[in-house]
Amino acid sequence: MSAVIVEKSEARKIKSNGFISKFGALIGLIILCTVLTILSDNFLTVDNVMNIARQSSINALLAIGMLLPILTAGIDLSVGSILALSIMMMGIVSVNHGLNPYLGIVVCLGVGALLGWTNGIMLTKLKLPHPFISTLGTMNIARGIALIITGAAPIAGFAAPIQFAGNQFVGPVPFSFILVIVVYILFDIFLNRTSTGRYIYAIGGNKETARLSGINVNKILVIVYTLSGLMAGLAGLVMVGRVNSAFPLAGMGYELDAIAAVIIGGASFFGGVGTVWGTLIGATIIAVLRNGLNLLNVSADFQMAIIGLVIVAAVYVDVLRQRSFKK
Amino acid sequence: MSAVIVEKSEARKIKSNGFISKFGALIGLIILCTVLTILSDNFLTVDNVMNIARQSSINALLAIGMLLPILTAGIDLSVGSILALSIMMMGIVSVNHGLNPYLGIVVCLGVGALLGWTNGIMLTKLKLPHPFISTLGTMNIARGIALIITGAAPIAGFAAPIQFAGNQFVGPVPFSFILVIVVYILFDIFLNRTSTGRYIYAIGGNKETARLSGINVNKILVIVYTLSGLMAGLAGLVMVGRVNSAFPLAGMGYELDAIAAVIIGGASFFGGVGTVWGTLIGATIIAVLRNGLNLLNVSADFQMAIIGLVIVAAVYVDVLRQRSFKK
Amino acid sequence: GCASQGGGSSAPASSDKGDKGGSSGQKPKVQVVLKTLSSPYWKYVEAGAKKAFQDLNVDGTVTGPASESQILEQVNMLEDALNKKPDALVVAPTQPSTAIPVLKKYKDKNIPVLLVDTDTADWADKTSFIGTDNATAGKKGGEYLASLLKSGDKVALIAGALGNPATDERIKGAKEALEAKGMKIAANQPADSDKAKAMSVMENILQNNPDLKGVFAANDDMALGALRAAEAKGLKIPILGTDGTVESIESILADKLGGTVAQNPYEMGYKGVENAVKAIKGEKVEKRIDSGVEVINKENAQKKLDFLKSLTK
Amino acid sequence: MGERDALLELRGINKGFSGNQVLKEIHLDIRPGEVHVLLGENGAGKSTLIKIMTGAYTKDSGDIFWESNKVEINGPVDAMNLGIATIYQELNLIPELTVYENIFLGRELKKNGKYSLLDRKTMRLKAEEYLKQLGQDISPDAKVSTLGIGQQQLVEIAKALTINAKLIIMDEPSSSLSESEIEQLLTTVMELRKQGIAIVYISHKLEENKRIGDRISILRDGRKIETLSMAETDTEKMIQLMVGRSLDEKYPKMNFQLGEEGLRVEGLRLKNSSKEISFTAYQGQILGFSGLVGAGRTELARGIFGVDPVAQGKVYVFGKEVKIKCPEDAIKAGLAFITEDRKGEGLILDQTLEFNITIANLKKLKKNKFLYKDKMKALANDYLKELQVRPGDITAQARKLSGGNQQKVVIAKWLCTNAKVFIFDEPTRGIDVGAKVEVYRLINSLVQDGAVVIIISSELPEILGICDRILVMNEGQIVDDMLREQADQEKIMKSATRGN
Ligand SMILES: Nc1ncnc2c1ncn2[C@@H]1O[C@H](COP(=O)(O)OP(=O)(O)OP(=O)(O)O)[C@@H](O)[C@H]1O
Ligand SMILES: Nc1ncnc2c1ncn2[C@@H]1O[C@H](COP(=O)(O)OP(=O)(O)OP(=O)(O)O)[C@@H](O)[C@H]1O
Ligand SMILES: [Mg+2]
Ligand SMILES: [Mg+2]
Repeated sequence: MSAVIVEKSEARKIKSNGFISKFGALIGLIILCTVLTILSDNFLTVDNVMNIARQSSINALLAIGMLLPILTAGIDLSVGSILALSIMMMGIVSVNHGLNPYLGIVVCLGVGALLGWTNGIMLTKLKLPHPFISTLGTMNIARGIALIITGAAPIAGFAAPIQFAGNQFVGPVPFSFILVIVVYILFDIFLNRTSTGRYIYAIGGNKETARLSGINVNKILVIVYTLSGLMAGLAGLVMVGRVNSAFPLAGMGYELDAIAAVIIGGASFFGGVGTVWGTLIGATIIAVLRNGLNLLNVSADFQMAIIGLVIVAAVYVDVLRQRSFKK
Repeated sequence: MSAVIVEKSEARKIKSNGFISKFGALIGLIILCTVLTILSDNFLTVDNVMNIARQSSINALLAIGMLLPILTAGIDLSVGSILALSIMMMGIVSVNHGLNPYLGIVVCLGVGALLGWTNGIMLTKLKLPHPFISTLGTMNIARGIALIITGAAPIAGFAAPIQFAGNQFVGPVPFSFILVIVVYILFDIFLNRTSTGRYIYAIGGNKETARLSGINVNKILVIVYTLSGLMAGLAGLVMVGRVNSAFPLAGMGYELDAIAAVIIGGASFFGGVGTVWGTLIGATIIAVLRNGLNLLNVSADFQMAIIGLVIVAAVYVDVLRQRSFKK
Repeated sequence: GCASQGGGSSAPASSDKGDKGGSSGQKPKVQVVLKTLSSPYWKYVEAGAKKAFQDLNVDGTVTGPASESQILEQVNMLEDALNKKPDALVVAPTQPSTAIPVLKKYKDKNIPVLLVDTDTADWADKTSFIGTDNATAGKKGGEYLASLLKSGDKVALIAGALGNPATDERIKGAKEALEAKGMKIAANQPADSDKAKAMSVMENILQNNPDLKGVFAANDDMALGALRAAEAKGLKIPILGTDGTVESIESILADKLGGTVAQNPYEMGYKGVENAVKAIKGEKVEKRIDSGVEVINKENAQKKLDFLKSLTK
Repeated sequence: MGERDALLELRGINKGFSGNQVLKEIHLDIRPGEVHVLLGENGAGKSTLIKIMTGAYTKDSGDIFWESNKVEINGPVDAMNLGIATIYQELNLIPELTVYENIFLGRELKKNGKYSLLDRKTMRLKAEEYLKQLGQDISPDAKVSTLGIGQQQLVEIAKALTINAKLIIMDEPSSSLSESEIEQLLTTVMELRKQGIAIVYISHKLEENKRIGDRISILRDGRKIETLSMAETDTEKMIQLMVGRSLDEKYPKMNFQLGEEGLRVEGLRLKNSSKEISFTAYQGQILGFSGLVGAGRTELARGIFGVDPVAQGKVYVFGKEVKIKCPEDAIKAGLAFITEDRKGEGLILDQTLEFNITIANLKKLKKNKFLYKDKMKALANDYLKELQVRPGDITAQARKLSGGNQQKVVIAKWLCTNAKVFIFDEPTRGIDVGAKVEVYRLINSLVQDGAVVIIISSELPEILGICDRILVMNEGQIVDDMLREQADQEKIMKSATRGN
């Protein structure tokens, strides 16, 4: 038989019932916000909340893309590099060659999706044993190309339409935040109300059962990695808007933050478990934490240590909550 | 029952029979070496082979530690940071406070093991859902502390006994290489010829079955992460010997190289599959690659892209080999 | 170690004051954002800034991301700092172009912005730039290395992580200077500013070029790693670093490292804050202040070392 | 109640899962050297009860006595230390380890003393010995992942034999074995009993229970109804006590009108095999596949359904040739395949029943391109009712159902695809007698509605009871083809073992 039994941790088993468990990390987030509001006068201000909304947007977009591979029991290590190559290509097209900015946006998203698609193809057609390998490869290759094509130089001076997503405000609300919400709603619909979405959960739950139920597993996996790449491109677009420049080291190490957001949000590495809104909460926790530590003037070394502690604590709160919930 | 069936990719199923499949990546390594021998006169010289042996040693030690968590379907992201904190503590004890160098070595290994033990405890006692979280926490915490305790300053001037492991030669052979071989042999015996070793495989294969068979899963997991931390400490000792200084950013990003070595060496993220010697080959592939690119004076930007390609290629060769082997 | 983290001499934030001029009796509030605080070089900048806080009675803070690769993190820090309503900003932008949008926001709120260490080429609204550019530092290093060798000698360059503007600029400057003096660049390899990696890279370079005559590395850590590899081969050639850290100067004094290019990080920090205070008070500040760059070798090393050690006392 | 000489005695055991009371005040005593049968419908609580004895679960309340001493069993180790060995209903083997490693898992033999190296040689030899005892020559060095389900079950049994147990608990050990292996198993059980070892035996096969049981305890809805000596019970009574009513007939056979050719397989050869297979299944004629474990029936079905690669051969569905390269093609062609391994290939354990039931049929459950949730819920509810799945809650997690109820969910999943050709591989494995009848009725109504039904079963009475035509397989080939009227147990067994 080609199936193998893998146990899932206690915590996972309990998950999955009802509303509360869907918003596992929410309690952690609320505690965190309460503490920061007490510690800093500047935390709970409109300005600062909007700051957080903007700052979380890039990671939130990467994380929602990352949720899909993780739901299928995979991973995508290449999102940071895909982001970089996407924006460098956009820079070349729309700044260096001065072509239409909308074409630039298409290139940015297109390159992201294309690289993601390549990840999917490597996994399913080359049959590499785990997406860790294919996406680790892409991570290096895409970053290398991003460096090569511009000689490691940054590109600045993007046209307004390109900057829009990352730079515009609608009233006091940053457009990037609205974009994140729209994207999350779309993903929620996609994952819960379409057959492809269900297939993603099914593959993560049990690939063999999924295949025997007539699901074209390879096709779905390619879609999954393509979407993850597309989201990396979109995150890149937002980033370019924010800083009005594209640089080849952009997004370095972002995959870890994205994965952390997904896992803090309650998804499981073993696949099949995880929600869109949990992921958003995970991304928000990370952004709030960073912002709060900056406001409190915590130095970088202490920030590191504290971030580590809070990541563990946030998840632990969730574990405790579920345990009491179970009783 | 809390067991869940997870399908394993084709490649995995086939693996596992006989001698050949144990040395999956070996063919990739041979191809790589052949190509480099043709391209560079300096590649296949005693000096250079010894160079590679030395240069691979740090990653080889981290990788053999990393093999254990991966065998249990876990991961250890904290090894790079553990390495840093271990050597900074050793520096403080034996350089800043001028205490006995052997005490310094004990501290280095002890801190590594202790941090690894903490990872294990967080996973099993706090019941965090996946080691990704606990070790991501430790990764940040340990790095933060390493920076804090010395104000980001490096420590130099270690005594000879501390430098021995990383700096000494036995004839033309670097001692660190001998150390690696000894450690690998010990791990081979440990994993294959002791019950604890077999339990590690069993837990990775099916945690619930392991539990029902009377295996103390939590105890074994704590051992696994403690050993991984201990190896990080040992790798740190070798590093200090090599560069005669301890610096708080040491080992940054090394976890990815270690994981890559384990996976290139044929282990599975789903646990239960992977060998000691495969891991050594994986670590060697990475070292040979880096060395070869230096010898060929490949420019920095191309290095990244090529490393990515070779990682994919090395694993793909393995997939192809197994496919033909199956026929 | 250096003076520790946190507020340094500054008292806990002196709370809301409406005016931005700093002309009320309140202490002026100066925010310093560096590329990172996790390396000795930036610790010196921090030390300089903190000394200035003390001397000039400033309510100041120094922050920076955990590493120089966290570019967007620095932008976030600048945004967050804006919410704390400082009277002036002193910043060392890691990737200058990315910082401009947020620096413009400071300008919009009439907060003077002073750049240290790294200049923004295409943003004219800065109050001042204090430092030397990295290309110049690299050039000086290259020229000094060339002066120790003769035309046609083989030299190697060890770069930081590709795409890091600071180390890239240094290598570029050094390369130009070395080539101008007729040196042959035998290798140009990256070692990610990591000592252990630099050692491996140097071992491999020596494998190909046993007749190497000199090395320039984009920072001191990499120079020390390369030195270690050369020593293991019994090779005694001039190896130059950049930054002027205590470890490297001690190595110079021990007759090991050939030299290092020091950019006066302490001065940058001090002058950055000093001029920020001037700007807050409405005094005239020069657009460009050269904090100087010097090559440290055996002759001037002791003096420099004494100075650096005095900082950390 | 319990006698003084009881080996294991349970008093007032209660157990619930998040509010759902599964065991209610259970009293039970097991005597040394007896075979004690536990019987009950799917979900009655048998597996839960034995898991409390083995330490896999902890009880909510009640007392456990071992040789008249009160004991606490807090984990599998406690049970093992007492001398309790267990064969769980769901296989508990590590696929990546070898047979002998699995057999000795958790109590490896060592060279000298607790901290020394493993004595692999002795373990290998002993493993071989135990397997021989079960009439098997499985190599002790084979990886478990390369064994079929039946062989894995035997390894599991061998594993229990290695413990020097006073009590061996067997939860449906025979459900994935065929007649001859079951014979071996029963012989082994008798042998153990002779040695004074007590056995708790769970099976839905009543004749088997009757043959080996000394006493029988019947559970219904988490309560123990009665404990009787086997001598005073017959199968009728067992059913009566278990279901609360008597069953009119165990095999509700209907006579159908022979219809069109439905599925025709011509010269099908699997990769890695040299044998070609051809057969035809018709409407109105239930086609049964019999044979020993490993005869190749499952492999054939997998080949037809596109699960495993096929080297050559043609498949026709209602006269039209179809190219099937993957299960997706098969489903499009109107096939359904109810697999034998429900956990590995049938269910997604962490998902809800609704999810599992609808997953193979989502394309037809859409309204304006989006999933039609109301219809999905209604559909799932209908099937749960029809198949009497307990709990009948579509939001329950599949993992939490009893084995037999899980099997019903898998069947529901395929019923809902509206396929024209159904291949059932061991469809009633682990299903209680009452529910079996429901499954047979369902199959009957499928046939009546014009579907083609193929049943692979290792249970001869089942094959004989509901199939109209029987094909017997042996070593990857069809060796016999008989109509129901001509078939009997002996004839089938003879063909199945020919050449063995
Ligand atoms: N882990 C669990 N969580 C929640 N409910 C459970 C769990 N395990 C079992 N149950 C419930 O307990 C009841 C009894 O299940 P059990 O497995 O003991 O039945 P069984 O008598 O062995 O049935 P079968 O003959 O189908 O194996 C079922 O209703 C089942 O849904
Ligand atoms: N995954 C596998 N890997 C290797 N061999 C297998 C595998 N599955 C089955 N086999 C072998 O293939 C042969 C045919 O097995 P198959 O499962 O088709 O038989 P079956 O008649 O359906 O019996 P069963 O009752 O065991 O399902 C057997 O010898 C079996 O051991
Ligand atoms: Mg049961
Ligand atoms: Mg079968």
